[in-house]
Amino acid sequence: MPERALLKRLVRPLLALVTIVAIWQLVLTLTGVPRYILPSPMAVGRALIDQRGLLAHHAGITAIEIVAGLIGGILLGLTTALALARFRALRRTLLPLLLISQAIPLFALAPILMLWLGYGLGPKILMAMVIIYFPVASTGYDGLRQTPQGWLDLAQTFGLTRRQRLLKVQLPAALPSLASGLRMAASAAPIGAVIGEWVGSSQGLGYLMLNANARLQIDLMFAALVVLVAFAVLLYFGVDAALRLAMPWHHDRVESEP
Amino acid sequence: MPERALLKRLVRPLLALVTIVAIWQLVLTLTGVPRYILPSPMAVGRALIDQRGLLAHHAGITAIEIVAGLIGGILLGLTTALALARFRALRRTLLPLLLISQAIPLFALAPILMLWLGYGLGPKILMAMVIIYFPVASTGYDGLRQTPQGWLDLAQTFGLTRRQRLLKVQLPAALPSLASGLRMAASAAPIGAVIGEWVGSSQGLGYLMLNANARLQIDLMFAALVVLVAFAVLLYFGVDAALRLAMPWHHDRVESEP
Amino acid sequence: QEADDDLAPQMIPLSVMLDWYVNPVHAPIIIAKQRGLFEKRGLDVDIQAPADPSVPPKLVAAGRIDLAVSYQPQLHLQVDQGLPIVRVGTLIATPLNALLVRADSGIEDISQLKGKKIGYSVGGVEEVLLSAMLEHNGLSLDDVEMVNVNFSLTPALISEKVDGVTGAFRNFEPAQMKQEGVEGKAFYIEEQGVPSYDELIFVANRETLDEHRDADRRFMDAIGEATSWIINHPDDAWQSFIAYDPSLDTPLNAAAWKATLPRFALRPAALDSKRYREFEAFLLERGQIKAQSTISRLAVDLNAP
Amino acid sequence: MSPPGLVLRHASLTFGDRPLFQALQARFDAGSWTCLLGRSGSGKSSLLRMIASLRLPDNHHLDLQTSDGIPLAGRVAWMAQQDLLVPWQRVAGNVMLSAHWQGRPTAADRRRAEHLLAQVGLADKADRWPDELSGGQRQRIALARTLFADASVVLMDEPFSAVDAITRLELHDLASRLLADRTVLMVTHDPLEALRLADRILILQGEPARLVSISVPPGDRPRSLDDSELQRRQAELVTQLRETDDA
Amino acid sequence: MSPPGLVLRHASLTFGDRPLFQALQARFDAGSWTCLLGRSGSGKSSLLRMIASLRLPDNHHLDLQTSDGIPLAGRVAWMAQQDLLVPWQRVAGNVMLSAHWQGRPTAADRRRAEHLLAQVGLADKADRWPDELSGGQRQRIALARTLFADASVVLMDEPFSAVDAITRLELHDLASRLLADRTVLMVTHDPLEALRLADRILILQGEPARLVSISVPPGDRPRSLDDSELQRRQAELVTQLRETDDA
Ligand SMILES: Nc1ncnc2c1ncn2[C@@H]1O[C@H](COP(=O)(O)OP(=O)(O)OP(=O)(O)O)[C@@H](O)[C@H]1O
Ligand SMILES: Nc1ncnc2c1ncn2[C@@H]1O[C@H](COP(=O)(O)OP(=O)(O)OP(=O)(O)O)[C@@H](O)[C@H]1O
Ligand SMILES: [Mg+2]
Ligand SMILES: [Mg+2]
Repeated sequence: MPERALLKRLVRPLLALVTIVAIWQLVLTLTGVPRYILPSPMAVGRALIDQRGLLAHHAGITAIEIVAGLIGGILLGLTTALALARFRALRRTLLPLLLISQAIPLFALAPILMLWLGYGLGPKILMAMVIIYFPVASTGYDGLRQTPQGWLDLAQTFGLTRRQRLLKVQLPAALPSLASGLRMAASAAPIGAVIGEWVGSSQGLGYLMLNANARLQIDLMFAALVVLVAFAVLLYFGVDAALRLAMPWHHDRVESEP
Repeated sequence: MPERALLKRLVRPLLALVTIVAIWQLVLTLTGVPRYILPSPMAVGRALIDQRGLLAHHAGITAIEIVAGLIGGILLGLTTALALARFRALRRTLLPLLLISQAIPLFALAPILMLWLGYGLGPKILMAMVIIYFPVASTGYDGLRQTPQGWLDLAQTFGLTRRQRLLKVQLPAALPSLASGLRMAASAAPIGAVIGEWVGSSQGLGYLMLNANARLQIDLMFAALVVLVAFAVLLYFGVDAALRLAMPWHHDRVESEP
Repeated sequence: QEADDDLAPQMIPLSVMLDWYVNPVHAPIIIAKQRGLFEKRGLDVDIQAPADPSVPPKLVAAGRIDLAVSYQPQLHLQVDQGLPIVRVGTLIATPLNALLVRADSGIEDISQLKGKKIGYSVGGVEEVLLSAMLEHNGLSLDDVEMVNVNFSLTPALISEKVDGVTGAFRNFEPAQMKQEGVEGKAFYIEEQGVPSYDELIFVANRETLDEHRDADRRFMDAIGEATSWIINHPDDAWQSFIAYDPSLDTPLNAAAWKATLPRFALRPAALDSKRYREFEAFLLERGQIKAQSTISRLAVDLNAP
Repeated sequence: MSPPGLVLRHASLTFGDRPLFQALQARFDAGSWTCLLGRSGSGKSSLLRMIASLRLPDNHHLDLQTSDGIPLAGRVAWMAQQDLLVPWQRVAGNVMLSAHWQGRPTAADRRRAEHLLAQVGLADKADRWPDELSGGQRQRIALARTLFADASVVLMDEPFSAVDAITRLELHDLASRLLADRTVLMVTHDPLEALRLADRILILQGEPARLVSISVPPGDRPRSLDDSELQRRQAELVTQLRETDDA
Repeated sequence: MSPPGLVLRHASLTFGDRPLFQALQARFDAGSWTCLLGRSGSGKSSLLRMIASLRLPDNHHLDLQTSDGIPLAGRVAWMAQQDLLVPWQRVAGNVMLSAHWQGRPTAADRRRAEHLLAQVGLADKADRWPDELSGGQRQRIALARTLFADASVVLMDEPFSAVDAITRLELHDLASRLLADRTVLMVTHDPLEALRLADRILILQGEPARLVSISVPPGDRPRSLDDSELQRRQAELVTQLRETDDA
């Protein structure tokens, strides 16, 4: 990309940032929310700078959890989608299970997880995985079962096995739909890790937030929140860019319009 | 649908139910999880029957929140998707905002919400909406921007306005993708309402669960959980059926295979 | 109809938020409501329960609710952070906080916790309290591993995922452990180098205190009367308590009820300013607060002249 | 409302660094029927898209003048090489798609759609979904949709390529009748078809391509197949198509 | 490996309550080229799908026997009426799609794909994405993909409908050459094409449809266009198509 275009791409996100901060400040000014409930952007900015060491340390831990959870969740979600698409018998049995996994509030599982997995990185990664898992499995499955009939016919005349058909035909055809789920998963991953940290932990952004909240260090809590949000936004756009690279043939039609 | 087919459709979900209960009991027997962490299906069944009045009362409240949140979230998500697809300038500004709304742990917002909305149904419905909102907006937007070029061209020669094009061409073309998001939203709605109840409430299944958990009435907590999960599963299949009715032209190709 | 019209203008609405879901520590409030002690004093009290104990003081500070149940250690931090709240009454006049271990763990002394895992719930000052206890026993925070177990103190301890938990309530968690067949051993924190304090207090908004002083006074009056009645008629009080919400009727609550009775403040409005001074000094010394507040900013005696 | 004639000037189109055509000129008389022939990939469809001012990637330029000076927008019906049926409308709905998309079809619209369906021989399919149709049936729906638009300038890209010889002749009659006084530009690969229907035949050929004009037999269109002149010209046209290609 | 002949018996197909054909019989000799004609919607594509044992909705039945007694599965190449190019493979990848889908294309596969691309006149498009191609170019890729499969029984559904007359003649030569000793069944709407290429012409017509056999000119295929016999028969065939239709 030429430098000008890159610059142009950066302008709007920056604009978005400014807008958000402006809205934030406006809300403060208009509603007069006390600062121990919603601190000013300034105060949070100061906390970000003053406590950067602390934040960086905890952010690092959370980042590891997010990445591991993302990889695990995507792999697991994709496997589920493939299994659902491949084995008819699984569908009506596994699908409800999958739904149940989503409908159970994580706090209810927390003690069980803690019991089995202890307090290491394990349960946090697992939580992030559970959160990421569903959009990937769901959109993946939806994509896999909507392969245009013509390609399936072609696969049949080529004598493909069901497995080949699944991996070589249905999977690439499902990519646009799956991409939708992956983008969603990426933006949900950070919150998954944080929820995992609430289950029990001694480090990570989630831990930091809970602690800061309990000690009424609301500035610090919001600073941690800002880092978390930055993770989510970066991940979303990172995954989006990766998907564009992975699907060079795929154009957003309306997007590229003059 | 002939009765036989209906019966056949019911067999597998029942099988799934039995499987789940069996796995549950197996986990208990094998790992020896103490009953204050994971009660037996039997105990939960008893709680379901003994406390049916209590459960029904709280479930009723939660059901109202879910339905209101679902309607609100879908409308809002759809509106966002349409706005994003319609106004180019919005994209890079609104999209990060949308992402941020997803990345903020709700507990951080809880005091703010309570401050503004009090303890009524409002904040719970809002929470359910926030949870439902994102999959709808995200998949809707993804679908809207992938309209095949040919139809857009046709729309142009028909002299459609951008608005007509959006509503008459892009929207129906986005339905399969949107359906994916709606299914996801449906299964996430109950948890949204429950999280809303954690923000502060004195009724609803979420309140009941936390309350029961705080008192170590784990049987009751799991009974509430079962009701919640049933909501999610029913909603998913309900929305799935509704979508099939709304898209009579849309077939799951691989699904209906022999 | 007429009676209503006569009565209505005299009733003062008062919203009270508990620190957590209703449990036996809230007995005086519940009983006062059940026995009509608030109405008798012209108060129309609305009781709410949050899911997060850190929220009620904030809502009091923001003027959203009138009274909140909170904790003395938190009060110091909150006032230090500039929240305009002040203690107006006491519900439980001793610490409930305790360091719990399994009785069968062989730990007889806090110094034996060296190298062990200690779970805590997010309270805000747990670390300071623990560090004071450890230092009292010749250890420091670095000698133990702290784990935030958030929702589940008892399960973490029973399942031996941690060796001890702090932030447990001595009236509740041991009973809970016993119910699950595990005997617990409690180290009482005021015996381990932490100054004594009021565990549960009522806080009000300092800036609007004068307007509400009268109502708050009547409220504390009702709490006092309810407490006396509970002490005098513990069994009737239990029946009245579970009548408030039948789901409160559990063996665990019954056990906790007994353990809680002796800890209610018999003179809820009375203020022991020494406690607040000492605890303030304790926190200041440990760097938990930035500056010392005058007692009048922290706590008031509603009945003082 | 009489149809406009069109004058094309300076038409140029480049994909990547390969110019398809440059400085192309053409004039389409008002109410005339022009058939456009040319090798596969020579740029016929692209030229139609340019006239319809549809999106094209890369560089393209066109000066388009109408004989009445009024812009073309809103007066053009375009039938693409693909049928472009929408799956969420039934067959009748696809025929009156412009009415559906611009608002709500009126009773008159419905009647007209049904009439057109009958004329393309698909009256009994009105309530079917498009994916229950054969390829030729889909193409006829697309034709009916184009005729439904009742535009004064009609651009058609291989409109009869998927139907059998007999149906094709019937559709020639139908189109000739319904588009009698419209300005029509139609891409086709069938020389006989071009000779039957056209007032003028243009061949797009060469690199970069030029437009070569070919004379047509006399007589009213659609010309009869039995016309021996037609048969003779067909062989000639094929030779012409081939010759200029080799040149 | 010599190609099998096919014998069809009791072929029947019903959509809804309307039978398209019932108790249809046909035999396709080993190594022969059969062209199938018929009105749009008469069931030609469906018949091809049945022979390829592809999914069809509603009721259908077919007894299919091969002359060598070995099942047909794995020996059939099928070219659909739509090009069915996959967007995630470049042009060359689409040509050797069977190799991609069955595993990994070998160097030999690549060479063969490139060779075929050159033969259909698209050597320079090997690295393009399919959506950068014109309609006729896409159809030629689909043809190349079908030829790549090198199957002994080849089913083609209007394989040349989107290319110009000259390219079409070239492709006739190419297909005749490459499919010389295969059993070919090809649907077409162009009588001349059928007369050039077929050993046997079948017309699917009537309600429910029967298969009417038509004689072909003598001589080796592809027969020359200049063959006056061909011209004569074309007119005859068109009349035949029309007549039996009216009957
Ligand atoms: N899925 C379907 N459901 C219902 N009817 C169908 C379906 N598919 C095809 N048909 C009907 O079957 C008939 C035959 O279709 P088929 O595609 O075999 O025709 P064809 O001879 O190939 O026509 P064409 O020359 O137009 O391609 C058509 O009338 C069509 O409407
Ligand atoms: N999006 C694109 N990107 C790059 N090249 C393109 C694109 N679209 C078309 N082309 C090229 O432009 C040329 C002309 O395409 P066009 O569709 O106009 O041909 P055509 O004359 O209609 O051919 P046909 O008779 O096969 O339909 C082709 O060589 C094609 O490869
Ligand atoms: Mg074209
Ligand atoms: Mg067909």
